[in-house]
Amino acid sequence: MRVHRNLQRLGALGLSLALGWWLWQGVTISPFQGITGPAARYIHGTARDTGAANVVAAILFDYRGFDTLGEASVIYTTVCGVALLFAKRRYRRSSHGLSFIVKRGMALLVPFILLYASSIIVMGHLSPGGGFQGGAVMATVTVLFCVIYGSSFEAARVSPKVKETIESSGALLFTAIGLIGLVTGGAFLTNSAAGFPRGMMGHLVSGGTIPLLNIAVGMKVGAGLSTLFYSMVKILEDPTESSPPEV
Amino acid sequence: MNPVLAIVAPFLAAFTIPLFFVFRKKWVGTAVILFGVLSALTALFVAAGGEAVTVMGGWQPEVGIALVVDSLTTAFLILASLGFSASLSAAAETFGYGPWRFYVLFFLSWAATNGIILTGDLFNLFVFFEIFSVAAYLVVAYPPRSWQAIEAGFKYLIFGTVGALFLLIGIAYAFMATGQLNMAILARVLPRAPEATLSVVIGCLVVGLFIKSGTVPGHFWLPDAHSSAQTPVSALLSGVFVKVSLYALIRLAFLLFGSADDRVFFVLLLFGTVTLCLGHLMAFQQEDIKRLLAYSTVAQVGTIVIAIGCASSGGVTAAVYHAFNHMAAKMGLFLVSGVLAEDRASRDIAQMGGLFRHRPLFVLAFCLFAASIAGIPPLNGFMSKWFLLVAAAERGALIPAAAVVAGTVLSAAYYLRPITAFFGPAETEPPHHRPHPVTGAIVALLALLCLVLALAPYIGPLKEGLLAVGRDTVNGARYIERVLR
Amino acid sequence: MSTAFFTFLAAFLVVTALTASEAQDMLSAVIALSVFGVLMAIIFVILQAPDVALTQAIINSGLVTSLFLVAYSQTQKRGDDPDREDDR
Amino acid sequence: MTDPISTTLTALAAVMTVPAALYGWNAARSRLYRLLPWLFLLFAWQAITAPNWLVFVVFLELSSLTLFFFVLSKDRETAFLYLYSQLAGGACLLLGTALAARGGALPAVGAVPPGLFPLFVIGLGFKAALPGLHFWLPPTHSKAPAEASALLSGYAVKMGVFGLMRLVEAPSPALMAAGVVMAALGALQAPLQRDAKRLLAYSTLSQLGFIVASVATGTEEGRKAALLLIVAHALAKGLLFLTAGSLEEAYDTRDLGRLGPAARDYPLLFGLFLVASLSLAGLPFTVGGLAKGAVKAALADHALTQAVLSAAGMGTTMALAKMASFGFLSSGQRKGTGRPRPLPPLAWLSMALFAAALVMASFAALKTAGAEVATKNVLVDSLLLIGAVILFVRLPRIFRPDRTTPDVADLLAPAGRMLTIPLSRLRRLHSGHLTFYLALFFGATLVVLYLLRP
Amino acid sequence: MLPISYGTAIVVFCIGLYTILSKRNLFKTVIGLSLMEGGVLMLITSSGYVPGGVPALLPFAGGEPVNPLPHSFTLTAIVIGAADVALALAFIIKIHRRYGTVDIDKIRGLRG
Repeated sequence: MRVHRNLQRLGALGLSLALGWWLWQGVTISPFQGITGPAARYIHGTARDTGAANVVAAILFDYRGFDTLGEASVIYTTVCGVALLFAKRRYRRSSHGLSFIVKRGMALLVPFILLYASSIIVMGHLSPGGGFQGGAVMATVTVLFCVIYGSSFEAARVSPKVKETIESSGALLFTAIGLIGLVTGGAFLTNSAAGFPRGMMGHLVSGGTIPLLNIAVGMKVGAGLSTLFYSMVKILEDPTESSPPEV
Repeated sequence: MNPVLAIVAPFLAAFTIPLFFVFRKKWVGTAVILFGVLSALTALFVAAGGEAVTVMGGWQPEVGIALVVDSLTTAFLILASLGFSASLSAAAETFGYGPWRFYVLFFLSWAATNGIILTGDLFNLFVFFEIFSVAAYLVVAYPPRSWQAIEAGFKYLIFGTVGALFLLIGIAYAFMATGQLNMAILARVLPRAPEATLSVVIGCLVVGLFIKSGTVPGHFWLPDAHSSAQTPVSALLSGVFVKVSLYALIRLAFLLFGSADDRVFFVLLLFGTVTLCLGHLMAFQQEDIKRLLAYSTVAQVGTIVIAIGCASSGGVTAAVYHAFNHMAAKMGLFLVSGVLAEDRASRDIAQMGGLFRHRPLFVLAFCLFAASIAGIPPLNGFMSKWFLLVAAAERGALIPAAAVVAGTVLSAAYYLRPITAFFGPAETEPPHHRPHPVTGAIVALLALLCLVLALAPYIGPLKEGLLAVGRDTVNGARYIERVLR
Repeated sequence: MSTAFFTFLAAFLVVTALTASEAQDMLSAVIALSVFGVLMAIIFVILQAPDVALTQAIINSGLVTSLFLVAYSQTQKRGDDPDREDDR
Repeated sequence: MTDPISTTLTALAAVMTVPAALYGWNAARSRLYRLLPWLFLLFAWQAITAPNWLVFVVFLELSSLTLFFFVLSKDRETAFLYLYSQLAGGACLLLGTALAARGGALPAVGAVPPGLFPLFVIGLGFKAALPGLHFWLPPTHSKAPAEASALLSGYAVKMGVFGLMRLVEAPSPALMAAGVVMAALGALQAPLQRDAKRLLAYSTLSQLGFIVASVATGTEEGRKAALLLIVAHALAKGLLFLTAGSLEEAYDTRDLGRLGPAARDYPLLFGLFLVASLSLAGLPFTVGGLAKGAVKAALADHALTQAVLSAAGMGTTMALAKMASFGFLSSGQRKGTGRPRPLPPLAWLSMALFAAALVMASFAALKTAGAEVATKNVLVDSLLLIGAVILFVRLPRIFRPDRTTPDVADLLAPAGRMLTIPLSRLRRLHSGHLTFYLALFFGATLVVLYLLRP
Repeated sequence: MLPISYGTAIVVFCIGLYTILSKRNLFKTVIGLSLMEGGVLMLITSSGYVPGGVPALLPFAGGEPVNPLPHSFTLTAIVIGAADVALALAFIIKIHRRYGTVDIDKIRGLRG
């Protein structure tokens, strides 16, 4: 059996080295002669087209907004799927959570985390950040709830039905914004052409639909990841308290 | 009708069903059916709309994401909407509307399928493939109680993720070499990329698509997934999901690889033949009827890959025609075997005796579908095999053509085993006899579709449509010119 | 950023990846993976990609690691399994 | 495409199917079963008058399918063996047609690019039971219902020969050798058979050898002789199978050892049997004799082939003599089957039709052949005939109906077992190990990348 | 700078691949997947790197901005990778409840 294991390891090593060598062969490192292709248009056109300061956010939410819709739906699918996998009623058990000091400390900290998360979302088009990052930070709040106070408290504090609603309405908001562009004659997800105010670059209210899309994705990702964590963690602790509503 | 609606309609469905569950629980059923009809109609309208190019956000094709509708897209949109509506009605009957999350996943996979078929941008193709795969893993693992479904879903996930990684590497290298991502522009720019990068791009994309479609190196997950899933789901997997990956293979093969490197088609022929032989030989030894059908799907995937590998308009016509035939016949086979296995409360062929007296129409439908897939002359399977043989002869691919023809004999052999069991004597009376009106109706419609497809070479518009698909796909220049105009 | 520092970071990244893959005890492998995530975030900063660094830091070294730990603790418990007795 | 060959075969199809349908009329359990002969007739007609090879292959396979359902009603294993062999033949033909259609137009039923000749011959070989590919013929004929065997050996096999006729333009020694081997093989196996229908099946094989040999000459005269022999053999063998079927129905057995004095119970049946077997054996002035004479004339410059064919002719006569003596004349110990069951009137009608057709064919052939051809080697033929009968009488030990001889079909079982070894190894390959699957996958990836290397 | 980042990306990818192929614990497979994902992320991001570039925030104070397009792909790829890993972990929990083990060689219920 031992020989077989070593043989397997050697084979695996050989395979990965061969693949690595072949990938390394394919790498093209040409001396830099300026950015070509669509990226040049994004760099020079963002201020004029979208009014957003963060070019990556402009690409994500305006030029290639359709990718982001797809992207947020991947999380939506995963969340819905995992909730489906752990949908059994008998799964609900919740622990007491950690010691008192930690709970009290956490109570102080929550508003600041939420503030930080919403700032990332709303300022997405000005500074690095956006819907995904802000939503993920927001989800950490519920993760901390689960760990520190126990999943039943977390479910009582933010009921799964509310999370479900936030997530779905965030997704609908995103699609609705896209359809507005379609309704006003342009294409799906048009930004400034559909009459969204581009505003002054650098100001909070600028960049047309980008902040709105950020918020939609923030809702979607935030609620989604917290439902994901909740459904995976709720079968962890031992059964003591009453069982929160079934998701 | 703007092509993007074909993608947005199922997305809307998927996003609103949870809201219905939360606020109006009793409307979930009607909502699911209404959304199903809406999505199917939208897809068919977009397909009927004919050639169109629309870019998201109103930008030029190079800047934004382009959705392109040409004859190949129309064909696969029709195939997808037929497959999904059949599977949705079968699922509505077997599962009821209790598990609403299943329907959310169902509509997400529908949106992703339409997305893959319509998109003209490589990275967008990867994103939609990802939604499509994640929804597929979860739909396969649907009843979390049954361990087969969970294990099949897990293996499908690991293989699918490795496939997605290869796709991502291919896209990364293509971007690194050219800086472009729109398929039309890439088709023009890619051949100028350095030789080594080109081989990485094409190699990774081909291998990634091999996994997604279930061709030989990446076929290990397919039999487990298609046989462990519930009946409507396995019908959906075999009928539609496999075809979507083959659509991506056709589109990329003729747009990107064709111009860049002709050896790709030799690779497709080689692995198509190996898949075909392995599929038939493994199906020959199966005891479980659903695993037999799953391995038969692997064999038919091999047939379609050989058709693509023929690198000619005739080859593509054969591939699309065979995709339709296989969808119609295999979905019927899975639905019927699901009902029969449920009656017998076991999937073992040996214990499925005497079902002909029990459900005569279903068994006759099974025979029709089996004869069609095996390629018995008058039916549609034979027609598409003939198109394929002519295309293969055109390219001089003797061994694949011989394999396809030998496959006919072998598939006739292993399809006869369950059929003889059905007509054989029954030791015990089948325990259940739950009425399946909707599934029966769907099976009848699929049988009708089979017969219509059998006459396709003689029906003017159908034959003309299929030949047009072949011509348009092969000449990539027309696609590029229309997108970049 | 001098290339020497970048090479050091790259080397450290590779070492972390090796520990994540070779560690016998699963907990140390998961922690190594989390360190891998943080190092990736730093490298993204060096590569002038702040957005990506932020996302990498939060998602890969934050949430994914917590999910790993949840899954790891699930598989340690041998408790009674509501799932086992009723699967077909 | 109408020419003398296809018109004759179309007429022959009709003449064969009507009595066969009548014979099976009352035995049929379901309406569908009664439809089968007419379906077979329709497909046969379409195949014979097919404009190109594709239509020919399609309808050839459909006719095999109808016969499959015939055999299926009696015995499932043999039916599958028959179906797989016919599908394999159809597959080779389909592949050949596709390759021949490479230019664009579908190839007409006729000559084929030389490279594809062997593929077409193998494809047709499955249908026309060329040596090595004939493993399905004896079991199928013996287990099929009487009217199906009549159609099978009377007509279905001839469609394969029809294909060969169209295919062979120039003389091909290989096909000649195949024909000779078939004739010899059939003649050797037939007299040693225990089962009456199997005996007739092997005699069909040997007669086919005659036909293939005469087709292989590639001359117009050879084809005309083959056509005549096809008609003669079809009618005679049809009647013989019906009589054997009636014997089986009456005495519930096909085993020559247990068949009793049928001549005494059914003198008329014995009369019909005599008519058919004499024509088959090649009695001068019968259509069989004339046909055999024509074939020998066509093979004028192949002395060795003529000699072997004559010997094979004697073998056939001995086989028929054996069937006559053990089936009809011998006292034979019938194990308690009481009075043999009376045969349904329809059976007599169909057999009478066959006999009438045979007699008319003889007169027609006599008229066309003319006096001097008919009497050319009457002496030689009759001598051969009588010699065969004497041989049969003098060597009773060889022809005892209590052992069966090995044949190609026995090779199938061990071949099947050998094939399952690689299959089960392939199945062990799918062992469920995810890491093993991934390793195989990455290995195959490296193969793909090697194939696409810069 | 660039060759080093490409090299590291590919080495990390190979380590991930090696882990998947040689380890028998399901967690190690998922860790391997995550490592391969990390390798690809680094590959994409470094393909957009401009030596001496400035982050792609609009008032490009420094000068030549870095190519922002790969950053959006990497961002999407990170979230997709996270979704895959999360799903894989969920499956592992379910598999463990059924098989009672996480050894990949024992999870061979579906064969043939």
